[in-house]
Amino acid sequence: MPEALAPILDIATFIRETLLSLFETLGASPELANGLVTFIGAFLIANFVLLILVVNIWMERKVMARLQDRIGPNRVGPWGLFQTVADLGKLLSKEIIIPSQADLIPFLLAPLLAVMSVIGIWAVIPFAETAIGTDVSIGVLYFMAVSSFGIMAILMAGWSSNNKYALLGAFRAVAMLVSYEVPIILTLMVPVLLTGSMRMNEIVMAQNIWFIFMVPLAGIIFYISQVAEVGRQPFDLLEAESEIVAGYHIEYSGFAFAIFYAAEWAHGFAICALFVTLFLGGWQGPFVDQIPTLGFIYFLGKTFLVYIIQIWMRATVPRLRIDQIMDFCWKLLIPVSLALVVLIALTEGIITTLAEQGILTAPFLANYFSTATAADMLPRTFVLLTINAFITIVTLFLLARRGRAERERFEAMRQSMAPIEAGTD
Amino acid sequence: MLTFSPVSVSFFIMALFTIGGGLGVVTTRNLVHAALFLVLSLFGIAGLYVLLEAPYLAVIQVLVYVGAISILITITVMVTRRLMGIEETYNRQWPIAAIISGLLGAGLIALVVAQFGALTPVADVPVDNIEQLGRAFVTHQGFLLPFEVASVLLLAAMIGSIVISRDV
Amino acid sequence: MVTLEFYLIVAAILFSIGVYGVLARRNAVAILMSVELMLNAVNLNLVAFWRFLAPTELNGFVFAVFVFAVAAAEAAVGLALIISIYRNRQTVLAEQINMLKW
Amino acid sequence: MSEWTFIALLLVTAFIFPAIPIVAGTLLGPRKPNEMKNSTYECGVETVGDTWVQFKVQYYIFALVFLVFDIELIFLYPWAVAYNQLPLFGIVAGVVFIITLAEALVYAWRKGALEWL
Repeated sequence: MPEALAPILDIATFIRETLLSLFETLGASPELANGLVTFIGAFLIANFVLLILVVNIWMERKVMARLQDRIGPNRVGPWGLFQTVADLGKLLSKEIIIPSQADLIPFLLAPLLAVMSVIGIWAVIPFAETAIGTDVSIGVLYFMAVSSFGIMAILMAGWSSNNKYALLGAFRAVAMLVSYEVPIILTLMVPVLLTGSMRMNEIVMAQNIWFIFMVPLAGIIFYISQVAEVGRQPFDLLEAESEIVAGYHIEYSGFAFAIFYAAEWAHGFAICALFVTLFLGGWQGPFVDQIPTLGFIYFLGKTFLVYIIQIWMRATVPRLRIDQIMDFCWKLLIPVSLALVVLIALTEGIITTLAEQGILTAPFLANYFSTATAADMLPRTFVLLTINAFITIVTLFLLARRGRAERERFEAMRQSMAPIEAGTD
Repeated sequence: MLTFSPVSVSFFIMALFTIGGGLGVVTTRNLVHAALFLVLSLFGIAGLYVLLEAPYLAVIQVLVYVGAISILITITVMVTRRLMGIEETYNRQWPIAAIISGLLGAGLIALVVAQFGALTPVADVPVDNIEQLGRAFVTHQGFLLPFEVASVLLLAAMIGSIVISRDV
Repeated sequence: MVTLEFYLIVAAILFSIGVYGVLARRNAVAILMSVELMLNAVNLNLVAFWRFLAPTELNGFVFAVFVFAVAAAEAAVGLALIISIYRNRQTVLAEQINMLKW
Repeated sequence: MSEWTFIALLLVTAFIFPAIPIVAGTLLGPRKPNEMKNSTYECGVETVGDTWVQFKVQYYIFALVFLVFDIELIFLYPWAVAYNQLPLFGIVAGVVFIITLAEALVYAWRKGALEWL
């Protein structure tokens, strides 16, 4: 690698080192310089999350409009790009109404907690090999922990508004979010099983074959559950306008409302980043080991692509009823993910034991768990895909049988009702 | 002894969260506020776990307490809400309780200071701590029996509480 | 450097706060919250001892992990009991729950 | 430890960032309270007392099952990290753990505790 190109090839390391040496020449002790650089990093990430929101909201409105055969915002700035900024300006100038019976401190604390829980997620997401906020050893669990503050925020908001609709909305939201956390816990275990580490960067580095191609079922369940966790369509009954007006943030106005809104949108983008990191190879892509800066492009490109899928889902799938949402989680996603984890563990345990005993002898079984190259991962991919296919087929078969039984029950009911209906006419 | 450093400053902030939250739990009259103070206190403890170089426990503390138990408590408060007035929350023996717990606290602190003066860590925490933990959970020499018993305990707890809370 | 005694002092204070809450509060949910505080104080103690006295061994760490499981089970059953009592007796005040049978 | 400095700084920043416009909004923004505006929004009808809606136990049961799975995670994630080096016995031990908890799920399902009524 030519020396002169180094800053461009690995821009994150370059900036960090430059800043470090700058602070040290200014007379800061190494610890202080390190602390300052850490602070700048944190500040940059927080800003990134809030700034990309402008793009996100604009993109969402544009894509939605195209899907519905409209043009979308096109007045403020080129292609309506500054529409969100204008909206923000408007919201800033509005009054923050505090209902007279509200519980003031939780009422104002709730939106802050909601934003904190979302921005906190980004601390462990690797943008490129060298550009990760912090690679804690328990990264995967860390983001689960941080997002649990979001649930707390919703409860606080619903309770402190002193409004029946808000409380009802908050409780529905909590029941739903808590339920969908279970499949997330279970499917998140699959990348950890495959990698043998909870560090985000190691999970990315292990994906010479993207995990979505090894365990598609886990990836899909993870994504669906995360979309539910954000409360986006089709899982948006947290704010079902026709039933509970606006859900837990009904009493919020002005910028306090804008912050809730921002938290929801930022969460929607954050889960795309998570999904990309855990299942779509994160910053992995061609030539990325020579030019780490490319990682940014791959990562953001994939994330925006996944985000578009999310918008697409929003535009096409109708809202579910709460009992359907609960049934979908508890009676489909959780059993399937449990079966997936159990089957993967059992099958791989048996295969590796047989290989150790010398009963199964194939050259590739020697380093079955290796993730060093794509070729090393092929046998494992084959095994895992077989398991996935098996579970999918069994699930579809059971669903079909269930559906047939339901239909027959319904038909029988209609048959027995028929004479009564005829009589009343 | 205590010197001024980022670690000691964050220790004091977290200790403040913990103890302040704890005081809030036992003194506030509003039960939902008490639950929120509980969250603050337990979050402070999570911070202390980080300072004790047990980030795994810290994360679990947040997940289990902030994410699950405090929600369970809040839901219970809401479900049993009708009689939950703002009126007095202490029983008649609160002065005695204050004296007893004050004495207990003073005794414990005296004991701690006398017995475990300025101890510093004897070694560093191994890097592959969690991996060791995972291996220890499933080996005979390790904690296989407690591990499986824990799952039975959780099963029993869940079945028990479903039965108890659902009976009409 | 923060030495062991500071952690232990924090734990001791938290534990006595919990004791006070258990003795002085009337509401069963509040009592349960105080018990939760006491459990956490003990757990903090365990982790502090583990970190300062035997960080290379797993025992203290594992003990703390199991305390989590037990605390969760306790909270689940305890709150379920409170809900059940509330449905049967319409009260959650500890001194009114004094019959052994109803 | 330094990796947690970053997280602490990020969380504090994330907390302060939205706090600034809220404080600015309450101080600088328009502030014309009136009784009607500050009343609770209940489709025009005045709220009586606190929001003392009685909630169903169903909410509690969902949170309860979630709690059990949350605890499961404490034990299973270390197992998953060590998974690559475990003998068959160790893997089966973990699977037994999962199946024991799946029984809890089956019980709740059979008892109808997972139905949303």
